[in-house]
Parts: sequence; structure tokens; C-alpha cells
Amino acid sequence: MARILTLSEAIAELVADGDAIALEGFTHLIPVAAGHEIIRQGKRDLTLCRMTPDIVYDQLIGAGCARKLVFSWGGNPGVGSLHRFRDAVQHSWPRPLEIEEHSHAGMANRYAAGASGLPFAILRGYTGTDLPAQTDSIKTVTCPFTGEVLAAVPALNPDVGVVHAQQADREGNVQMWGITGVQKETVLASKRSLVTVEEIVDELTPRPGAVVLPTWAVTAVAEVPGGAHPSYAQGYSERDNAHYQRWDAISRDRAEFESWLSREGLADRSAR
Amino acid sequence: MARILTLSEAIAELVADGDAIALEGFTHLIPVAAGHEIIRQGKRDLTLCRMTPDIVYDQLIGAGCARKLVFSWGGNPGVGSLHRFRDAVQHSWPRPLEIEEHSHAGMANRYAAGASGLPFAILRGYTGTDLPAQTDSIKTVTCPFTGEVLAAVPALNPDVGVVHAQQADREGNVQMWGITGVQKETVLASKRSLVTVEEIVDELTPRPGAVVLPTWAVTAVAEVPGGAHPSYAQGYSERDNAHYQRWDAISRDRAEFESWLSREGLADRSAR
Amino acid sequence: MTETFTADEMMSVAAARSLTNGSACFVGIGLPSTAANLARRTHAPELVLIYESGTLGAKPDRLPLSIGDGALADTADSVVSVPEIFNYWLQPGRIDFGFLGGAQIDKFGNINSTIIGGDYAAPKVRLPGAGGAPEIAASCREVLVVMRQSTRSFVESVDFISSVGYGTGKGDRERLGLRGRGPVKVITDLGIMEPDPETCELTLTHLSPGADVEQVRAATGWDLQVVADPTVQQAPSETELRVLRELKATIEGDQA
Amino acid sequence: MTETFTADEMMSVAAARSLTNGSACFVGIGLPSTAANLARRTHAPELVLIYESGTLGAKPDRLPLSIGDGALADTADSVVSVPEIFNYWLQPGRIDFGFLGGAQIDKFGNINSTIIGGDYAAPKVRLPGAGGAPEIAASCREVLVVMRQSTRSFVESVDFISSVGYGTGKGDRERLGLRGRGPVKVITDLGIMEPDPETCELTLTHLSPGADVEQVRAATGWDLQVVADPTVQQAPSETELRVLRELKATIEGDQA
Repeated sequence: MARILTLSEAIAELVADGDAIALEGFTHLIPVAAGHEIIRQGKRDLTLCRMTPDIVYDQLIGAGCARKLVFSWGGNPGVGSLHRFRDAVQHSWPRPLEIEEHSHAGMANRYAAGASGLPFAILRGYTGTDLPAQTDSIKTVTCPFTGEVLAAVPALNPDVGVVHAQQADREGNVQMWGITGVQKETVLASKRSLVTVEEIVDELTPRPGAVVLPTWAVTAVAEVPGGAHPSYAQGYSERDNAHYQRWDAISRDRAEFESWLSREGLADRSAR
Repeated sequence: MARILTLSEAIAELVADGDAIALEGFTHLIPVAAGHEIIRQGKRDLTLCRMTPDIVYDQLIGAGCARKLVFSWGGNPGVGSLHRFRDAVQHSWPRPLEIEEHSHAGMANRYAAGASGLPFAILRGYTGTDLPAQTDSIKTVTCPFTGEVLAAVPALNPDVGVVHAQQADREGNVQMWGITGVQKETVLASKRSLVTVEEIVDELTPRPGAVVLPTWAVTAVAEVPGGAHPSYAQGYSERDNAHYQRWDAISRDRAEFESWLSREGLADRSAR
Repeated sequence: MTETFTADEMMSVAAARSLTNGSACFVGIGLPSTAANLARRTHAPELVLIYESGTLGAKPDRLPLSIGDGALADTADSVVSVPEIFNYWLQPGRIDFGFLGGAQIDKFGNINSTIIGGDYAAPKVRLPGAGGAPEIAASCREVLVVMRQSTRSFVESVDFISSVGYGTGKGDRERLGLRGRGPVKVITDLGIMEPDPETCELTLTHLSPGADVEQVRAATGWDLQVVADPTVQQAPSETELRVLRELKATIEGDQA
Repeated sequence: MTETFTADEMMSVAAARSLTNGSACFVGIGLPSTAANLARRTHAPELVLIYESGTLGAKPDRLPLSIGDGALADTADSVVSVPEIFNYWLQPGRIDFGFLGGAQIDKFGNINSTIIGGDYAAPKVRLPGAGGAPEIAASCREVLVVMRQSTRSFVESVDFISSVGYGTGKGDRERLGLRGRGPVKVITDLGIMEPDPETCELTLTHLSPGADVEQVRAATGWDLQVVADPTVQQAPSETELRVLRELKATIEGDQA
């Protein structure tokens, strides 16, 4: 049974320095508030997993929380580059960032294998690209029936999986709808999980296209209205496109970024 | 784009003697009328694939349509044995029946691999059982990351996949809800597909828990109200449990079975 | 007042009592479904029922007649596809209890539901087959077996291993890489057998009220080991019997 | 009356024209999404738009601002998970057209969207990475590349192969086991390049109105082959331009 906690309790309890964590949400329902709480609590040496590291991961990286990034596309969607990510890779600022780079299909299958209790997944992927030469976690297997050679990727089983959803009930059953990405797999693949929700309701009303996570498959639920901003929660909020634009300017410059951290109250306990 | 056909046109056009076909539906939404039309049209030498061959497969086997059965559980659910299936395996009546036997997990993964365009699937399955010794399509692969040995099963890609759904719209988009089993995988894994539906409607109204198959992923749709009887179509009909009971008596005896075939108008073109 | 009850009723009640509240249980139709629904209506209101048709957290108001009964989908927390139920829910070991039955069981809890007699290609009796059992037996944290006891079904050696218990004895599950604990209880109309901690051989630990050790031995096709002083199971309570009979009544009309 | 139009508008229109009605198209945000939505509102009303966020058959009433835009989910025939979109829909080769772009492309249509300069561990410029491109390039029946042409982006050799076009030339895709046909068109602001049937080398086959061969050669970092008599593309029609500008207008407010 999931416990209902505050966001700060949940992050304090679930996330330890050195953990591998995955904050997922494919453009929609990105658990941004949870990411900020991780920065606020000054977590360190994290391995950050995410298919599409966007501005919340740029912030975590810039704040010095990350040791490593496992990803498939690291950009500011519709805007351009992630400057803190680039600065970390190109200039090791504020610290070196190890990277483990996959394709979307590879990452999606890594989570699916993790959710399935399998050690690896197979896919038709990466063939002919330069990725396998750079990424140890891309290998091959041979089909025992046809002899075909396929790509193999290891299961991704983060220590903590964090997603944002529209609703939970008081027992901790979770419902999300709209674009639900790889969130079910992330929760099921992770050793511990946190779902932040727009609201806790008395009863979940079944909805078309909804994904339901039963309470016994979730570790903790925290009510965080607006917790996906600047991404959105369908039925609750719209994507704040201007915010993504503004991030480009804020993140280009180290000093500008650091003053943003202070302004947002995220710098206090970060000891870079 | 799926074409809207009559059931008899669809079976005549899509199913050829010697084909591998899969009629799926996990207790709910079993495409029984389509099975009867296959018997009526006297199709022969079919490889019948189905996780849970139940009375419609008992009928196809008894009517002499099948050369081979690929399956994981062949019984009359809640009642007992399938007598025509047993008679074929034990006494080669009306003709010998080759079998390829899997577990449910294996069959489900074979369809999923088929739908995914992969040659095989991996699972934690069959270990320690006597199935791998009898079934050529169970092998092993070794995880290239951990060295663990896992079961491997080949993709199942039937020539024709047949499922029953509640609704299609006039463009041939299909919607089914309730227990939807392995039907999406069956349609996507098959070279050609037929969906029989309770009704064709002007517009599909999104429903909680619904699976939608877009028209361009389906070959043909046929309107066959009650086409799942004696199984059921949630929202349209109830399971006819007495019919399953009665089948036990009808199928125990060859003569009784043959007179049932005649009574149902299914014996005419069957040339045993 | 103690009502009279049948051996089958005792078996259902014993199976139900084995399920702990708040746990997740992979249920098949027949006795397991009866037991799981009985447990949910008595001591384990928060038992999570999972059917292989894809229903997670079904709360049927009557006994379902098949694992694909509409009452399961209507009342479930979530209905998922069959590939998902096996891959995301059963395989990773998320499910606490799995129920199994079969035509034959041996002293190490290996079960046959495939063929009797002859050989695989030409069996004397062709049974339905393994269905979900191989992976339920492998992946559930604990397996509960429910079968009526007789020398026909409790045999020295099964004709076909459809699902693995303890293989040829202690250590086999670990060698095979099976991650669940295996059949921790075999519940019959005569009593309960549990694996010996040293050998994993099924050993009689509990007797049904009215049954005695000799009777159980006579219904077992191997030389049955018995613990020093087998416990006599508590007879079904009035509540257990009433709820069990109410549940059964919900299906009798349909099955007549 | 022919209106004036920009080279970028010509590029969008040329990309839209490449999409046939009734086909299924895997769309990324930016130019591909503009082109696909333009096609759907002009000659290809039954074009099926598929976004990697999981929306099958999206019919947005405005240009989505991201591949996860709510307008996509609201109007889709079905929204599926990200693993499903890649495994059940892209991988088996069900999708007719895939759009790609990138920072660099070479004469065999191999694309780089990963790093520029230095080496992988210490790049001069770190780009976002491949995202869905490796498998889109492998599995879509045909790939359309849309990029602005310059010697910085059209290079003799890419710094990193993020997605494969024709590898090192004809026959490579078959040797690698890639099942789609590869990049059948590279559409730029100056014209269209197509693989030579004998060598698979990208060859200029169409010029944008107002562009000439020398200008395209000058914007290409390799010795560009040109067909005997490159066709000049038909200028955007009034309808194409109007619809394109209406579409663009739907996002300008938000992006301001």
C-alpha cells in the first residue's frame, strides 16, 4: 500500500545520495516539483535516468546533483539545447557528467524489461549507428530460431522512479490520462516509487485512455498541485511554453543560472 | 483501410486451406461465428493457434478443419475436457492432430513478438517442466549482460488473425472494451486480420479501458451481432454458461457431434 | 453451535485462511476463486485478486464463472492485456500467492495437468495442459496447491511435469533459478501437507477434523511422511460456512 | 496571382507534397509536424499522423508545440504507451513515412544529431542526441529528411552517425539488415536530393524556384552530383501558402 506523504518527506525518505533515479513523463506530466525538491535537499552523486532530459534535468545537472546521465534525447523541446547539460559535458561544470546514451526505443525497452523482471530486452535498434561503440549497455543477441542478430539492452531498474499523475485516491491508487509515456514501466521497474499528483480524490472515476497504478505497486504518493509546471497535466493545466523559452536565456549563463537557483530557493542547501 | 465485408465474404477471401489462423478472445469476445463460417466453408489443413482453445476450436477440430493446434490450455472453461480435441489427440479422429504446446506466458509473448516485428521473445518460463522436451519452439538465450539463461519462443505471425469486438465505425476503426486479452497483439501479428463486431456505429465514443485498433491496421471488418455466443460481449450480451455445459454432452460422442454439425448447418460442405 | 460441513468445504476454508490480508493473489477459476473470494469476505477484506485474464484488483459481487467473467472487469481497479498481466505483474515476482491444482502431484509438489498414461505423442488421456501454471509456479512468492486427495492424484511420480514444485528435492528450485518459494502448502479434503524444511518432501502437518493419519496415508501414492503430532484444523466457523455457501449459491443457478 | 514566398516555405510545401493520402507518417516537432499538418489540410486529408509520444492518428486543430502536446492526445484515434509506439507500431515497419532532420548529413544520407567536433567523450558541441532517429531511419518504409542546406550541415563525413541512411553506399542497408528503404528524399530550402539508383549517393534532382545548381553546390560540403536536367519545383500554390501561414500563426502567439 502506498503511503501518502508530503513531497519533502517523500524525497527525504526515498532518495539517497548515490541513487539511480528516473523522473519520467513524456512532455506531459513531468514531475518537475519533485526534481526541485531533490535540488532543495541537496542530493548528490545521483545517476539521472530519463528518455528526454529537459529543463528539470538541466536544473539538476547545473545544481550539481548528478554524477551520471542515462538518456536518449537531451534538449529543450521546441527551443533548442540544454545549456547546463552542454556545459557539464563540454566543460565538466559544475562537475564532470558521465553519460550513457541510448535511443528512445532502447530506453523504452530498458524500462519495459525492468518492469518485466527480465535482465534485458531485445529490439531492432542502433544498427549501423555510432552509439554501440560509445555505450557499453548496447550489445547483441542471436535469435535461436532464425539466426538473426538483434540489439540487446539491459533492464533499467532505478532505485527510485518518480512520475506525476492527475489523481490518486485516499488508498494511494493512482490514475493518469492523456499521454502516459513510459510512466507505468518506470514505476514498475523501480525499487521504490513516488507519484506526485494534482489532487487526492475520494474515488477515481474511470476515464478513457487512463492508466491506473494500484496502490500496492506504488511506494508513496504526494499531493503537489501544479507539480508538473512548466509541463502540463491534461485536464488541470496547459503547457507553459513561454517558460521553456525563458529557460534558454536563464541557462545560457552560469551566473544567471545560479541566481535563478537562489531566486527559486533551491540554492540554500546545495553545497557545490 | 479496413474493408467492411460480410462474414462469408471475409472468410472466403482471407482464409485459405493450409493457413495458420488465430481466433483469439480470452473467455470474453471469442469470435465463434467466424469459426463456424470457417467450418461451413469447409476450410482444411489449418494450423489453429489460440491460447485457450475452447468449444469453437473443439468444433473446428471435430469438423476436420485442423492439421495442427498451437495452444497453451485446451479445456471447456468451468466444465472440463474438450472431447473432440481429446479424440483427435488420443485417436486421430477425424484425422491426426499435430500439437505445439506452450504456456500462457509463452503464447502471450509469441503474439507480442509477432506484433513487434521481432523474430522471438524472451521470458522467465518453462524452467524445470517437461514442455521444452516436447516443443521445438521453446529454446533458450543467454543474457549478454548477466549471463542468465532465459526461455526463448519464436514470434507467432498467423496468416489470419480473427477477433470479435463490440464496435467499429464506418471507416473500419475498431473499439473493444472489458477483458481484451491478447487481441491487439493477434491483429498486429497477423498478415491479414478480420474483426467481427457487434455493431457498426457512426462514431466511436471513447470508453474507459477500451482498446482501439485503427482502420489501417485491420484488413476487414464484418458486422456479426452475437458473433461471440456462447461467450459474451460486454455491454451487449451475457455469457451463456448453460451452452458450455451442454457442449460437454454433445461433444462426448462422435455421432452426437456430427448430428450437431448438421443441425447447425455446418456439415454441408465439410467433406470428411 | 457447530454446523456440519463437508470435506470440500473444509478444504475451501483452509485455502481461504492461508491468504493474508493485503496480499496479492493470482486466482484461477474453481476452488481457488472460491477460496480467494471467501477470504476477501471474511478475514482478508483487502486481498487483491488478480485473474490471468488481466483483471487487477477484481471485487466480484458473486463467484465468477470463468476467469474472463464480466463481473471481474467491471469491478477491477484496472484491466490490462494478457501479455501485460504475465510480463509486468506475474513475472517480476510482485504477486504473493498463486493457486494451483492439477490431475497429479508428486511428493515434491510437481504437478501434472497435461497427459495421463501412454506417452506425450499418444497419451491415454489428454488433459487441458499447463495454461498459466509453469510461470505461476515459478514466479509467485508462494504457491498454494488445492486438490482432492487420492492415490490416483497423489502419485510417486507424475506422468508429465507441467509445473515445478521442488523438482527432485531441496536446492532444485535455486539450481533452476526459480525465484518464488514454491508450493508452501498442499491443501486437500483430508488435511494439509507442507514441505519438510530439510528435504522439501511434502509432509502431513494438519488433519481435517474427522480425518486420521492412516486415512491420509491410504489416499497417498507414496510413503507419506507425517510430523510428530499433526494439528487438527479448526472446523469452519459459522461465518465462514455461511459466506462460503452464499458464494456457492451465486453460481448454482447459472450452472444448473 | 502568385504570392511571394520564402525558401523555408517552399521547403515545408515540398515536404508536405511528398506525403501521400492515406499513408501513415511518424512525425517529429518543428518542420516535419508543419509539413504533415499542411499535407493533411490540403491534398492528404486521410494522412495518419503518429507522434512518438504515443498518439496514433492525431488530428490537431493547431500546430502542436511539442510532441506531447495535449491537442495530440485529445484528437488521436488512440493514445498508447511509448514502449508500444516503438515496439508495436514503428519497429514492424507499419509506418510509411518517417521525417528526420539533424545537425549534419553526408552524401549517403547518414545523419548526426549527437556531437560536433572533438571526440565523443569531450565534444566541442554536445547536441541533444538521437532520440527516436536510429529506429525511425531503420524501420519506416521511407525516410524524408528536411534540413536547411549549407556547407556546415551538408558535409563530406558526419562527426557521428546518429541514424543511418545508406551507410557507405549501395547494399549497405541490406547488409545491415535494415528493412525500410532509407532516405528517399532530402528536402532543403534550395531543392531536393534523391539517392542515385546505382550508388545511393544523394543527387540533386529538383531545384527550388529561384535557386540554381551552382548555388546548391556551393551550399554542399561534398562534390554534389546533379541529374542532367533538374526539375524546378512548382511554387507553392495560393492554398498551400494560405494554409501554411494559418498553421504557423497558431503557434506564434504562444512562442512570443
